[in-house]
Amino acid sequence: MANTALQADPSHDDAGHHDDHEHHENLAHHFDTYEQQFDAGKLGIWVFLVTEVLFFGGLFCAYALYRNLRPDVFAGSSEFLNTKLGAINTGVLLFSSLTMAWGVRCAQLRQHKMLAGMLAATLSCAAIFLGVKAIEYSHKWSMGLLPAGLYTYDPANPHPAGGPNYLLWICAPFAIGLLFVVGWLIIAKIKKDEFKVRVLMPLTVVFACFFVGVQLGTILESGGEGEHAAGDDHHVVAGADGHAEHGDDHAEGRADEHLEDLDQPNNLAIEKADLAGLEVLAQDQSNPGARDTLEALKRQEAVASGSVLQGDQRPVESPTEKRVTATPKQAGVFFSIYYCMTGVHAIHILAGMGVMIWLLVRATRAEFNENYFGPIDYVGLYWHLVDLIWIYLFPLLYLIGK
Amino acid sequence: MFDGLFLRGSHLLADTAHHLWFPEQASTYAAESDGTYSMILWISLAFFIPLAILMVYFPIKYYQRKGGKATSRVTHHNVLEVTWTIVPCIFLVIMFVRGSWGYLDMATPPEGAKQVDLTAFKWGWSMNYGKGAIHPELHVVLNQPTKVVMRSTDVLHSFFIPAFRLKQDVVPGRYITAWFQATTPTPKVSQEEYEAALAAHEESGDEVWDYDRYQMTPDGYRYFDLFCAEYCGRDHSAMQSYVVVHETQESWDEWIRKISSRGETPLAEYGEKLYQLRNCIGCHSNEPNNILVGPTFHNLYGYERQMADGETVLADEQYIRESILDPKAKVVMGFQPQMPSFKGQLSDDDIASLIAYMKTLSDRGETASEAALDDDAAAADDADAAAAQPVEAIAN
Amino acid sequence: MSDHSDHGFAHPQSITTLLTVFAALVFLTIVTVVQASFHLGNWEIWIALFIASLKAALVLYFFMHLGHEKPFNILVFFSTLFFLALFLGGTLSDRNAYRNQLEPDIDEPYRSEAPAEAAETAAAME
Amino acid sequence: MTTGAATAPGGVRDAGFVSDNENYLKNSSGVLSWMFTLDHKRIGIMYLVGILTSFLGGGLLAMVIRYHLMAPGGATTISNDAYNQLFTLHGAIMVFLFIIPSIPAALGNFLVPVMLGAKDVAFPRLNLSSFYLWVGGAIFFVGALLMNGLDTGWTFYTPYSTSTDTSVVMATFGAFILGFSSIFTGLNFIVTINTMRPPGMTWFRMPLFLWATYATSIIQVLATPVLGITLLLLIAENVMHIGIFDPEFNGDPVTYQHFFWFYSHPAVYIMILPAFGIISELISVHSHKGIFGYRFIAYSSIALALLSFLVWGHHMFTSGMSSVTVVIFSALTFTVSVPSAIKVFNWVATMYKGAISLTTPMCYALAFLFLFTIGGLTGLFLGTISTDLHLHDTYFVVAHFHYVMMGGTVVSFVGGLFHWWPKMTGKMFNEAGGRISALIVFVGFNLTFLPQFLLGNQGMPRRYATYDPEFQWLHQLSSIGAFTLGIGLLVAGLVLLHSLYAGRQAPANPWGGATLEWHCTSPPPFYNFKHAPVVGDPYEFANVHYDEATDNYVFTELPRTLVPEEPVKTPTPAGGQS
Repeated sequence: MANTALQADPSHDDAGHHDDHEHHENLAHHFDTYEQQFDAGKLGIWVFLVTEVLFFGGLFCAYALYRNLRPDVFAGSSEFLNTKLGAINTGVLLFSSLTMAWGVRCAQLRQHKMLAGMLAATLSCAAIFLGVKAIEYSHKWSMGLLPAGLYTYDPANPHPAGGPNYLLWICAPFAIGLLFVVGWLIIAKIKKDEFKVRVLMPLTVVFACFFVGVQLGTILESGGEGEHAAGDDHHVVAGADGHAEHGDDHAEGRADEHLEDLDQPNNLAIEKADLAGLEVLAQDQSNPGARDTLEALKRQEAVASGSVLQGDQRPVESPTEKRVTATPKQAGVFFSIYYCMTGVHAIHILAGMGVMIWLLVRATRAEFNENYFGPIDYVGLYWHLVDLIWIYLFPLLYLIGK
Repeated sequence: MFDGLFLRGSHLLADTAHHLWFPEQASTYAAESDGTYSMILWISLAFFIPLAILMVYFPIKYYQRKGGKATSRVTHHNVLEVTWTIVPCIFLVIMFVRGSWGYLDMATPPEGAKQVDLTAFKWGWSMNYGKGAIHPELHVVLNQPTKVVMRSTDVLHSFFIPAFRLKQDVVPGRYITAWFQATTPTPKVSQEEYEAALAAHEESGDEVWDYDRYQMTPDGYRYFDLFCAEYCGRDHSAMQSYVVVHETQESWDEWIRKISSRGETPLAEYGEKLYQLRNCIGCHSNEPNNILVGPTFHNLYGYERQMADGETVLADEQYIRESILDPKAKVVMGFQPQMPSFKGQLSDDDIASLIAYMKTLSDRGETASEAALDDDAAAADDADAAAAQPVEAIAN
Repeated sequence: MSDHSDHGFAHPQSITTLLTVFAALVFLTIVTVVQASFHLGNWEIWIALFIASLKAALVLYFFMHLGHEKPFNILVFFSTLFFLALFLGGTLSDRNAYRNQLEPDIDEPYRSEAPAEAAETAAAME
Repeated sequence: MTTGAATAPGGVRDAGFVSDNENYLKNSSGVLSWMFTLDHKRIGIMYLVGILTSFLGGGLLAMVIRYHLMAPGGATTISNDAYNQLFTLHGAIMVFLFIIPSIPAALGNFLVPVMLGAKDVAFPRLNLSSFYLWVGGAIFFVGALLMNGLDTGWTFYTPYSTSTDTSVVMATFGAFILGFSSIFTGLNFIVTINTMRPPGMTWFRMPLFLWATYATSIIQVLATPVLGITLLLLIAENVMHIGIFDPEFNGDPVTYQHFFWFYSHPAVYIMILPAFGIISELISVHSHKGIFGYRFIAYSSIALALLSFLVWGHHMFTSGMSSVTVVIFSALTFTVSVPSAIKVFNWVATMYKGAISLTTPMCYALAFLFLFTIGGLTGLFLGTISTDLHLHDTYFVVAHFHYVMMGGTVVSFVGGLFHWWPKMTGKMFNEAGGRISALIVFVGFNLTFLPQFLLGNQGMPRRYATYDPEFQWLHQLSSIGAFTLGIGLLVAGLVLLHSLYAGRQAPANPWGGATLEWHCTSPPPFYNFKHAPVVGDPYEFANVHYDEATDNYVFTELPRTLVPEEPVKTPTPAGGQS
């Protein structure tokens, strides 16, 4: 048993926060060596990533549960997501991962200017990603493709007029940010504040990149208008909870839609379509629910068609029936999960951007070297994880049932 | 001190009927559950008592003043430690096997079990025995397997009958089945006792039958408690029902006949009964100025009602009927749209009865339709007129 | 380690590696998009997840330099997958086991209809 | 304050007191020096003040609840709604604001670096932010209380929580923030224990409190994120009805319960594991004898942490899980009882042939042993499915988890507080008062919760504002016990407060402990150790001797040299500074 004592640096015996900085820059007082500090940070960030994975794990679990329950609804609703936008965003994020990994290398090699450039490139990619996302979100919101409780999408009228201009609202903070940065840049230039100029120049590019992303999204979204029309056919699919057939050809889709309209008043067609499956279920003795529902549906149908008269010899029409029909809540659940997953992911992107701006400032000050590149490395790991999650989100949300 | 209590308790265990330790064993399952319980209890005591003795003995025996030194420096003893790791494991396996065995017996209802459809809602129970026989009490037949198919109309509830040692959550959006076989009857009380209770009830002037006070149902049966065990909001603790175990099928049939039709009872009187049985009383009082969850029925009929959307509606037969069948179509200002629909649960005659009862509670009720009260047929006509209204108008 | 001439505990990655990995990632993205246009039924999701996992492995191994990481950190990260599997497995398997109890008309507002009662009433009427 | 080190006989260093400018409590002053401190000890003290305030609040609510339950229809004029809010807030405050941060964040923050021989935790800023997140979460809870209250029960079960009109969103957001606070604490401890152990402090020389804290941190890091996403989804469900948990929109309440208990069952071990750590220290130090079966206890902590992730389903036996899942979870549940049993046996064996001092901390530790054993054994009734079907959601469960959480965690927390109070404040408390408080707490506790086992057996469901008259006498017994318990804790609090202004100066090692925190002065200096402590066996009491003159235990006849044999590695600055 080797007996060693905690080594004591005499300079630490006098209590004080400040004296360390003069001696070893960037080495916190309670660490003994740079390596110990780096290892602590590294383990810390890995543990943090573990929490992030489990955090997203809850969302993936919700996804798996509901996709498992209603695969048809998921496939149908996924038609509303534009694969091109998703693919572009995947590429953009992958590129940002590259620049981030490169940035770590630059920090280790003391390539200060290049490090700042890499960070700026990563930030710009993040901004483009958000710009494209803004197009996606605003487009869906205006169509009423919202979480279950707010879902208002109407296949007969997919693009309702009026309503707020969501895109404007999303862009507003970025526009304000851009103006702010540009204004500050001009002031810095006038004052000849070299350091601020060097920080604000790339930041201007970053904010501008958000609008590049918006533009890119707009082009791809409108370029896909033909595809989008085909997507409209599938709206029926989602609207009718996946019961109707996929209408691959345009005319057939329209026809479906009209059928849907005609059915609106008493709308029993959907239940009819479901009856066959329900009958199978109902034969199982252990499933009284299915049996009872089947009977109830048949009964409802009979009452509605007037073929059976109730006790007092008059058809009783239930005032509730209208609400029962064709609620689009299942499609809504897909969009709930879509918004939760991509929304939480987007929040992580924003948080990552915030931290990287701080790194950009420090990189401009040339603070990092082969002993002290921890912050870059840690943020890099975080950024790669955000990328990693998107790598899974993209096929799970955009590519199903294509 | 808890030694004492524990031991006293296990004494009582011998006498299972004794209510201090457990409620009566009234189902096939109860004996199994209690048997497992006492087995675990004995095993636990076998571990706890020696430990407790050592916990008292050691501090007394090895007490030393400050500065004393331990007389042993043993730091570990592998054989001992492995032993006290393995031995509990054996007992745990026994407990697990026995507990799961009993449970799996419970998991699948036997063929041919009598089915009761149960609906749980805030804050009451409704048992559907088929053929329009719906009642808040659960009536079953002795030694006959009964299957309860449960659903909830609002939040989680839990179906709990202590005497049967049975508990199952009722989950909205799902049908959940539980089954049991009652082994102890809850007999009808003697006629004198029943009449005394009826008289006392009459005297008290209570709206609702006080089960706890009379220790019998309004029909004169003893009962077991049925609780809601999953927290469900304001009146969770009042969400109780009562289980009656009939000795014979005939007795059960008789009771079903009794509850399932209005018979010769006048509309308004039957309506009052429904008002209590179907738990309208839980949310709607019949007194002025006593607002519960929903509006009071006092002076409701024949008055103008202000709706949440600003519209004003006259509370006539049609409005009441609609409010029962589709409560969320028109919501009175100041109230939450909480009421479940009673569509399919109340027949037209039931609704007509309720309307007739509401008329008696309103000072405009008599004037509005005196004829209706005199004549059942006319009342039915009113209901018909209400039903004949165009559906579109109501639904919007 | 405080000497400047070597990189201490830093292991800079070569630019070639970084660029190659990036190219592979983009290639796999294209593969997964193309693959999605074939209808492969139940296999589709597993293939998509497999490709995604390949990409994830590349990112982890190279960009996140898990290859040069301390064994403990690797253990930490992979433990997360174990607990995730536990969570997903427990919840999913239970849900699948009771899905036949779900009300078939779960899509409808559950308050508006009482199928069991409706059926009973209907039976009583006939 | 006395200045200058009182050098004790035997050539022992640091036995005495430190000067004011070294004492961490006095080396800087003013509110700001506390608010922005990065010193783990000060953060620990701030946590302590915060959680004790929460405990007081939650405790007063409990008193009101017990008073209300004196009569079947309610002894007060409190409405059912108000009662539901009372028990919800009691539960939520006790769980989220008090018991989860109690030992790890308050005592742990103070003790982990000192016991480890480190100067601070690995991330002092994260540590401070964790405290402020706790404050933020608490503010949200108070906000919810002031707005519409909260009546969902601390579990926030859907769909009740998505349909009630109380401040669910605000409270769940508070809990979400508290989750981050908990994660940060856990992350900090994992990294600290992994990377900041000084040379000589091997894994198996760590005091068992550190093992317990480490195991707790693992759970905090792995389980809390799932709670985070669950609460976030619950908020989304409330705000825009996403239809994952709410059956009205296709969701499934049982899924919510899976999500919730995947966190909240391990959270039970976040609450109890650190208590095990404290008891290991208390029993060993006050018996002046090395802990029996060190490795078994250490491994069982880690085993409990991992097993706790396998058993969440036992909270849901009656909630509509499939029967296969129920049986599997029951089997897994029994596995967690083994490590707990091992610990109890080991603690009892530690006392065998020891030199037991019946000090206040030891009295609490003995109370813990009794209460936790009962709590643990009654858990067997709930893990066994066929009995659980009867006992679930009754007062039996209430009694069981109070025996574990309160009889276990709170009693050991109070015991630990008495044990380390001299170290934290530099003041000795009144021993007689402390022992009396332990006795009252013990009697009051059993009087409160033993009747509740009987209530549960009889089928009295929990969370009832009113109850059937046949349950009344047991409820009254329980209420009387609760008031006794309240008085006992009040006495404990007064004894501690009294010591602050009237207590005599605490020596460095008043109990005769051998772990590192007893090597430094009371209270410790800013950097914890004026001189480097010798890292040895934390449970070697042979060289700890009582010195009557200073009422202090001193380290004598050290079997090892004080000065390290190998040259000290000093941190060298990174070459020529840029």
